[in-house]
Amino acid sequence: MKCESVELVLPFKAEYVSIARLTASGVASRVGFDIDTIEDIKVSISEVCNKLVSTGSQSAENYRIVFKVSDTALNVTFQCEDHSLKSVFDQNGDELGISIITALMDDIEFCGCGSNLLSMSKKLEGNI
Amino acid sequence: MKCESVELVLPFKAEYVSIARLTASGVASRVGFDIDTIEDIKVSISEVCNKLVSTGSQSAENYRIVFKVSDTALNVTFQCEDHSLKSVFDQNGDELGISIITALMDDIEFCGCGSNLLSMSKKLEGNI
Amino acid sequence: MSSELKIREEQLSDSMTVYISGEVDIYTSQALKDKLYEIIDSTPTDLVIDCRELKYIDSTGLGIFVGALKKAKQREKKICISNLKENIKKLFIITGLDKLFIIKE
Amino acid sequence: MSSELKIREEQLSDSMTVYISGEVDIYTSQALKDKLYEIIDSTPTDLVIDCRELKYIDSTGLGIFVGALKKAKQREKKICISNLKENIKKLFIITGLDKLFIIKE
Ligand SMILES: Nc1ncnc2c1ncn2[C@@H]1O[C@H](COP(=O)(O)OP(=O)(O)O)[C@@H](O)[C@H]1O
Ligand SMILES: Nc1ncnc2c1ncn2[C@@H]1O[C@H](COP(=O)(O)OP(=O)(O)O)[C@@H](O)[C@H]1O
Repeated sequence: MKCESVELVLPFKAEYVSIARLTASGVASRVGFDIDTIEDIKVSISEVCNKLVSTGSQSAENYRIVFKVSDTALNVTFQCEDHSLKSVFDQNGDELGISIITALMDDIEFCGCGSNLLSMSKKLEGNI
Repeated sequence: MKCESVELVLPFKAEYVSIARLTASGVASRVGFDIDTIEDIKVSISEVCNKLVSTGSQSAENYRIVFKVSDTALNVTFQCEDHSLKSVFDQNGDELGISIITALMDDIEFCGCGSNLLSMSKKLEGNI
Repeated sequence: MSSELKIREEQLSDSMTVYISGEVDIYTSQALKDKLYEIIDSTPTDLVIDCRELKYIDSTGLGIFVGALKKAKQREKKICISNLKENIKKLFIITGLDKLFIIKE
Repeated sequence: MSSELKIREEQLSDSMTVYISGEVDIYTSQALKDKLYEIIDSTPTDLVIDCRELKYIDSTGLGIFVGALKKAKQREKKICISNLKENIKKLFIITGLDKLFIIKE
């Protein structure tokens, strides 16, 4: 089974979030998703980037997005060396962003391991 | 002076080169290049990716593209942990690719330090 | 490639139409907020936000629409959102904002 | 976003026009090579490669054009390349391939 990964490292700045979308659209189209699903993946990834960029980090300059491509799914994991960021995603007050991600992606995991902050997947089946 | 970096890690596979172009177009438009120059940067980056992907690596699965954004230029450096790749770019026989890069980019450096393979820049001045 | 945000306005006798084109994201949204709020403050009529050229919006932009709606309601004006692409309409439905706004084809 | 390669052919009495649209890169170029070579083998007339819809090409694709030209010359056919976008025409000039091919507006 295929398992390839693409990584993107971005500064904690609003102007770079659009780059996450461009990269995401490239990876998602390689996995084989249709145009609508690619849009869903782009907005979901942006929502996480928005949250990271608005929170910012005291100690890290960048965060990392790891795209894992398999034959049947795309997994996207957000990582940062600043471990204090772990609490970013279980705050309230950002219902719009979280409700978009949970509606559009298949699995969302608010990680607690190492530098992983959040992991989400989109399955290919059902999109063909 | 601004100095921000974006990194992209890609597998040694032809189907991922288009992702380098998408990411490059996002970074280059953030620097402020016009559409034509963005196209020049995209094709130059692709030429290096093509060379890396055709050569492949025995020991590394991925190569890294580091985009350095300043107020006046974009610098793009290709890195790989496989140090045997250093000789990739001084071979003959790929005149087309090398002639495109040298014509379109401002500085090209065939590196010999650490994991750096090739570094090239495009200046913003003269493009406004 | 990364299409910037453009905002164009057209004042008719009974409504003001605001055409939003390009991408509304965390970077471009402040410009949208400033422009929309300024229009609501300065325009006596109801508002139509025409999204036929809107390629991308996320929660940042949706939040600004909600803020604009609140501001418009204080001034007893309506906001109607028209010509949403399917993908973006889906975001309105997911977030329940389709019930807050008048959404027209 | 990453627009795939599409190839369409149109046989006229005195020439065969091949329309290439999308992106020719290291991934899609093998399909272009197979198709072009097959057309050169099977078509009795000269070739026009129409690039009005060609958004991107790199040295991989240019190399295939050169290979196709060699093959065509062996069969005493001409290849004319038409409607190149400025960016792509620049690549032909940089690489000197503008002198090898008949390039039409
Ligand atoms: N699902 C929702 N339904 C209704 N209102 C919401 C929803 N989610 C967020 N809001 C509201 O949207 C508004 C817009 O937020 P914001 O973009 O910060 O604008 P402002 O700073 O002008 O209030 C906020 O008042 C927020 O409470
Ligand atoms: N600047 C150039 N001018 C003319 N021919 C060139 C130039 N650069 C490369 N070529 C030739 O282009 C041809 C196409 O190469 P290739 O894509 O490997 O096709 P093939 O395998 O069918 O020969 C090669 O024969 C190569 O020598």
